[in-house]
Amino acid sequence: MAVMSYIQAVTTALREEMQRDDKVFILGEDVGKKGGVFRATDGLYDEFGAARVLDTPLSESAIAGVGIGAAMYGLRPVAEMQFADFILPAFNQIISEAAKIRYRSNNDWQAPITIRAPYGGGVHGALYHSQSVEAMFANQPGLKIVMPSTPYDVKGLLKAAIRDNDPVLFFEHKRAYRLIKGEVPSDDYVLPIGKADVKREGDDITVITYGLGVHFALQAAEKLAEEGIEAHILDLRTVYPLDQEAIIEAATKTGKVLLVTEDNKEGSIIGEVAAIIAENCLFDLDAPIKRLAGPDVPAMPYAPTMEKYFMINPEKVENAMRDLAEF
Amino acid sequence: MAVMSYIQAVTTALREEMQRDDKVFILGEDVGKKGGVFRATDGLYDEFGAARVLDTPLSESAIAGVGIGAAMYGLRPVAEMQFADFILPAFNQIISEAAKIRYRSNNDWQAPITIRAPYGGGVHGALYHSQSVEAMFANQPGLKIVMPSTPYDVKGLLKAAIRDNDPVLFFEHKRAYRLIKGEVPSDDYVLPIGKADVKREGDDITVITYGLGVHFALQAAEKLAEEGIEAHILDLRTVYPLDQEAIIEAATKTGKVLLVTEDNKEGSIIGEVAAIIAENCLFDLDAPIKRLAGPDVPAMPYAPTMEKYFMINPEKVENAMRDLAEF
Amino acid sequence: MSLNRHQQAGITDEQVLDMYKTMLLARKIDERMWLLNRSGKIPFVISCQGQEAAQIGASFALDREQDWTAPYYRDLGVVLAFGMTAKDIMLSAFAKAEDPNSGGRQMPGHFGQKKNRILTGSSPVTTQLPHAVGVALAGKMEKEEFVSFVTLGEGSTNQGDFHEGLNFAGVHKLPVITMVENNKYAISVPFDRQVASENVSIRAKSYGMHGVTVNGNDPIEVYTAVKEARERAINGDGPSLIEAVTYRLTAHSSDDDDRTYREKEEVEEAKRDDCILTFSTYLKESGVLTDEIEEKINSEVQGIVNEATEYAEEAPYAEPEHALRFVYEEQEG
Amino acid sequence: MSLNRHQQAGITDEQVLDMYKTMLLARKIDERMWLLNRSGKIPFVISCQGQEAAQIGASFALDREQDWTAPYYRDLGVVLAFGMTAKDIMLSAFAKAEDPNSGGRQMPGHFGQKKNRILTGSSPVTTQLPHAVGVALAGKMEKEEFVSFVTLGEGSTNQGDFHEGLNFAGVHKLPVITMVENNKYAISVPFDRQVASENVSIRAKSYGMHGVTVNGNDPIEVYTAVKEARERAINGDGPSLIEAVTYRLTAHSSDDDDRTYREKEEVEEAKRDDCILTFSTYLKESGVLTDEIEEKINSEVQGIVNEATEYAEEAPYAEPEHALRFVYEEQEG
Ligand SMILES: Cc1ncc(C[n+]2csc(CCOP(=O)(O)OP(=O)(O)O)c2C)c(N)n1
Ligand SMILES: Cc1ncc(C[n+]2csc(CCOP(=O)(O)OP(=O)(O)O)c2C)c(N)n1
Ligand SMILES: [Mg+2]
Ligand SMILES: [Mg+2]
Repeated sequence: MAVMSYIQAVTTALREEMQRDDKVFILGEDVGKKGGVFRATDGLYDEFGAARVLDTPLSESAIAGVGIGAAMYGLRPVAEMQFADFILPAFNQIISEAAKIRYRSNNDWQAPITIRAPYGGGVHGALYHSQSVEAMFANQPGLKIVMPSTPYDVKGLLKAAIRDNDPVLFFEHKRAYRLIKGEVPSDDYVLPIGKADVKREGDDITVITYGLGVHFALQAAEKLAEEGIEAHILDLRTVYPLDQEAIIEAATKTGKVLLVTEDNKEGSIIGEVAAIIAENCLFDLDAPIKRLAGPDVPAMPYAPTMEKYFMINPEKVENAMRDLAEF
Repeated sequence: MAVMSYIQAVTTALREEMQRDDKVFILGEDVGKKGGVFRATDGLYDEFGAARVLDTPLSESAIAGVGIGAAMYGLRPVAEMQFADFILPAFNQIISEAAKIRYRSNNDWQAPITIRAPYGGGVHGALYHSQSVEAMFANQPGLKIVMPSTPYDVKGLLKAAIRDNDPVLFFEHKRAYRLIKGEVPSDDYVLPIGKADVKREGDDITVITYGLGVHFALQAAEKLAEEGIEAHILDLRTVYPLDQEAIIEAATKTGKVLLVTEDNKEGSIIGEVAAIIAENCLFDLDAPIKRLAGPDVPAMPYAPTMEKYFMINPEKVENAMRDLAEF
Repeated sequence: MSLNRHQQAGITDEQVLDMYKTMLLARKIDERMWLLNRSGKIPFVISCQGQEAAQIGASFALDREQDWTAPYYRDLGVVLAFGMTAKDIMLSAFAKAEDPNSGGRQMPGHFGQKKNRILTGSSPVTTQLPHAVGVALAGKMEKEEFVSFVTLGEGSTNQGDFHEGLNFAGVHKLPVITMVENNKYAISVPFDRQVASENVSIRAKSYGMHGVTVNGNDPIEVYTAVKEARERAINGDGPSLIEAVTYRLTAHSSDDDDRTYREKEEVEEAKRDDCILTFSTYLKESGVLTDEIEEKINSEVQGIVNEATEYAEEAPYAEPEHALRFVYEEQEG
Repeated sequence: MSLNRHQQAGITDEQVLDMYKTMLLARKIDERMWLLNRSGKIPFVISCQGQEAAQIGASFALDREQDWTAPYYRDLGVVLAFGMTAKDIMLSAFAKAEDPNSGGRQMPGHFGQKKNRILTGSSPVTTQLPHAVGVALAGKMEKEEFVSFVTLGEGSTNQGDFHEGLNFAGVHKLPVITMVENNKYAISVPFDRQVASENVSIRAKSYGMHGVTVNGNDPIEVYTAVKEARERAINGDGPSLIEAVTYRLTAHSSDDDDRTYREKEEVEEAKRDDCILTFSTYLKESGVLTDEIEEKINSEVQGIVNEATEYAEEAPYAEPEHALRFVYEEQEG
């Protein structure tokens, strides 16, 4: 089994899907000759040509809208938004169109488009190259939102997204791109969209998170284990629609729940996670449902002092976990 | 004190603010000669002229963006989106621009724009003329989202929104427009944005809701009172940022909480309300935090059978309240 | 003997009668829907009236067995030409379960039917334009020989999606034909407060594409323009933008009262140019339409509309719980 | 004696030297930022290099005491001309608390300064265009005599906001000047895969406005075009779209490697037309710039850049908790 980086897993999944199915094609800004600003599509232009790795004009609503049209026709577009922050001009196409096409046509049509975008902070990206945008989309039935944490999950989930017959938003943590490495089987596997994944077993406290937060929690858990505190860590993987069963099971297991996101707090994904727990297994809880998130400010500032203040990190997660364990 | 309809309160607030401050102006589609498709700006074109009641081209991103520019200059634009559903093409301008202008300029600039839009269902509006869109915006610090339930609140809050130095989304329930009537003082009052309002005192159960849901809950409460169940009803009024203090107080008061929205459930505003309660006063609860919401389907269908199935109503609210009281 | 106008355009007598009949069917269905609305039987109508010539003229210039279309809410004429039936339309007007457009989920005018390659549409205007471009892109990638035909109103040309979609089509020289049905109003806002350019077709220059303005009251003129655009597209000469100048003979929709913003005289004048009248006059003058044929067509259309209305009115609504279906693909159980 | 080119354009010798000096200052600040980036002192640079002539030529044609501007990230030249200082820029490059653009919250190139009427900018491209239109609308409503000046790259003209904003300006004949700095690339994507029209200025026709393409390497040609556009705007003749053809002499940003998508030769050739060189040659030929003056300007600029750099490097960052401030208006306590 090869060890590869998070971004290599992205490229691998794309390549394998394009080899497997000639209906799969990529479109986006600078995805062709340049291979993407993060080089996620590196080498694909050479391998598959300009038509299947299509450099589009600088217009996100067209990228989404043209992709949706091609998907309705029967192709399998994988659209790249250069940064998750720049998906917003395509918001109407994604919410009013992609998410509603099956429903509004009473199952006559479908729009199997995958939209990839790098999100997340801690990369000196400032306000508009650091945002977590999932919460804005996570109230829209018809959409699925996948946010993988490991190279293994990236490959299996991106393949699943491309093969899915419904629109999938696939958000990749840009700091994870080169930071996170892991073993990735070379065979053609898919992982189920909609299912959370237990990344660590433990009996004392439950941490529910996703993306880079999973790694922070895992690191913190190792430290806490030395103090005798065993954390159970659930990686949501799909943040919409949520895997309610897995959430309830994980919360019930320890009775003490910490929810972690790097998004700002109010209205983030983890609010819904808390609500699911509070609605379904309130009496199994031994502590308030705690949340660790960014502060409620518009986005992450550029200056290192303020960026660090905003961004979650292993230390902040560790402290929150310890506080909860000691509750 | 005059009795007026919800929409008359909108028009009254607009007229009074335009009379008070000549920097206030209206822009939107069909707001001029026609007076708006719901007639919210009825008579204002005749009174204030075409320049201050500006019919714009059919382009929501320009309506928002031009409004933001005028607001940065120092005017007080009140933009109308014809239906809340059609605010989405302006999403990028609202989230990337309006919400972040003060923060990103370190307080050098501000964008005091008010964006009004009719939302909500139960009017045979089908998928795209019935939606609740607040959850998509309710994760964006810098924005305020006001959703009034009564004519009295409409007038006081719309005036407050127009005078506010930050961008405010002002969502008006289109079914309330003519259905809901109430007393409205003729004097020039404003109500505080960011504060929830107790609409009914009671000791047995707490209902937290907003918009039309408030009326459904009030109606249901009268029925339940006959059975000896007294409901405490909190009207959120501002759904972002939430009035945490009022929420905690209301939840603590009875220990049994029902949250009601007509939006679909997962990822809606009331998830965050549940999370606030679960984080702050979990041990004061005597029952799981219950939620009554629309089903998780893309939007409200047109056919009366399915529309009715989707839409909350007094009966559904009553049943949910009774179930909770009996818990 | 010199050829008459439709023959010059390459349209046979039979086809031209078929065009007329389809226009009339669209008109009569539309009129019936207003009656049903005014008598409280259906909650909403949005009309094609005044735009039938443009819609039918264009559709008949396409290959209705191969080409794809992304119509807008007024395009009753287009969808009828593409194979939708009066019954389908009435089922949609009554929001009945059997409605092929949406199973009664969407308002009338929100067309969609996969078997006839009619893309499913929504309410926010102009979103369909990039979709049509996407279909054209797919066709080009798959080396299929068809064009993608998309329509919208002139007000809707001011949406960002118009610009982004057409620029994409222009850069990649895609086989897509965009027809703007310029009916001079976007609800209450007249052309000169809406569109900054002198006309709509000049906007083609922004996208390096062929552009032309035609009389949308004349189905033959529209036919000719679309035919040419289709040939260009098939020959790899790229997309076209066609502006068909028409007039909206009704209020914007059953919820609108147009007397608040336009003069009665203006509407009256436009009604004198009503394409149904002018086309039937032309057909009579050119000898294709006799009183006898006209009567036959009228009664046939009448019968179709009656039957469709009765059927749809009787048809059942979807079950309430059907609202839960088809959010995502459902696995066969 | 016949007038030389700048005199013909109504520019005095003093002004023309001021233009040159401002161009040079922009260039030297920019070059310094690259050095600081490559030595690890600042995380990011995005350049004006190659576009100074367009930026300064345009700015000098405006009333820099009255007019408003909504610059894009490359417009170092514009903001310097509008009153921002080298120190301000360096404070922003180092993300220091005193940075007037954002207090170190935004990346460099995200300009904004209320006292100089420079609207605050963001990263998503083209959003500033409707803002500038809004300022022009406000000016017209308030009967103030100024224009609003907005810039963007040619790739950014494909965003919906370009279309929606300019159509709005065209319909309402607003005093706004849009200058597109066409540097032939949008990151890696060249003009012909990006913009479907033959050039950018032809898009003016879509908005019923005046449009012109000028040589963006020539500050005098740009000056003349913007001067004329300003007069039109002030006279109530509406908005203009000016395309200044330039070349991006650097990579897209410090994160980009342009060798993967464009030929070295192409860049070398463009460097021979570098506007700083060609303009200084012109100034020498016309006798305005002597060796002596040049030396003086060079050392002055050098001094300014050094001082600004030192100051900014030493200046403190905002406190971590400052991240919490100014989300909403704060009430004086
Ligand atoms: C994005 C969006 N904004 C607003 C509306 C409301 N609306 C429906 S039709 C219409 C006018 C459309 O005018 P035009 O494009 O000229 O088409 P017409 O109705 O005249 O055929 C408006 C404003 C909408 N459907 N979508
Ligand atoms: C909405 C949006 N999408 C994508 C980006 C990423 N991006 C930054 S600059 C750029 C290219 C801009 O090209 P152009 O408009 O020609 O300006 P130039 O950089 O060449 O001056 C892109 C794609 C962005 N900033 N905003
Ligand atoms: Mg129209
Ligand atoms: Mg460029």
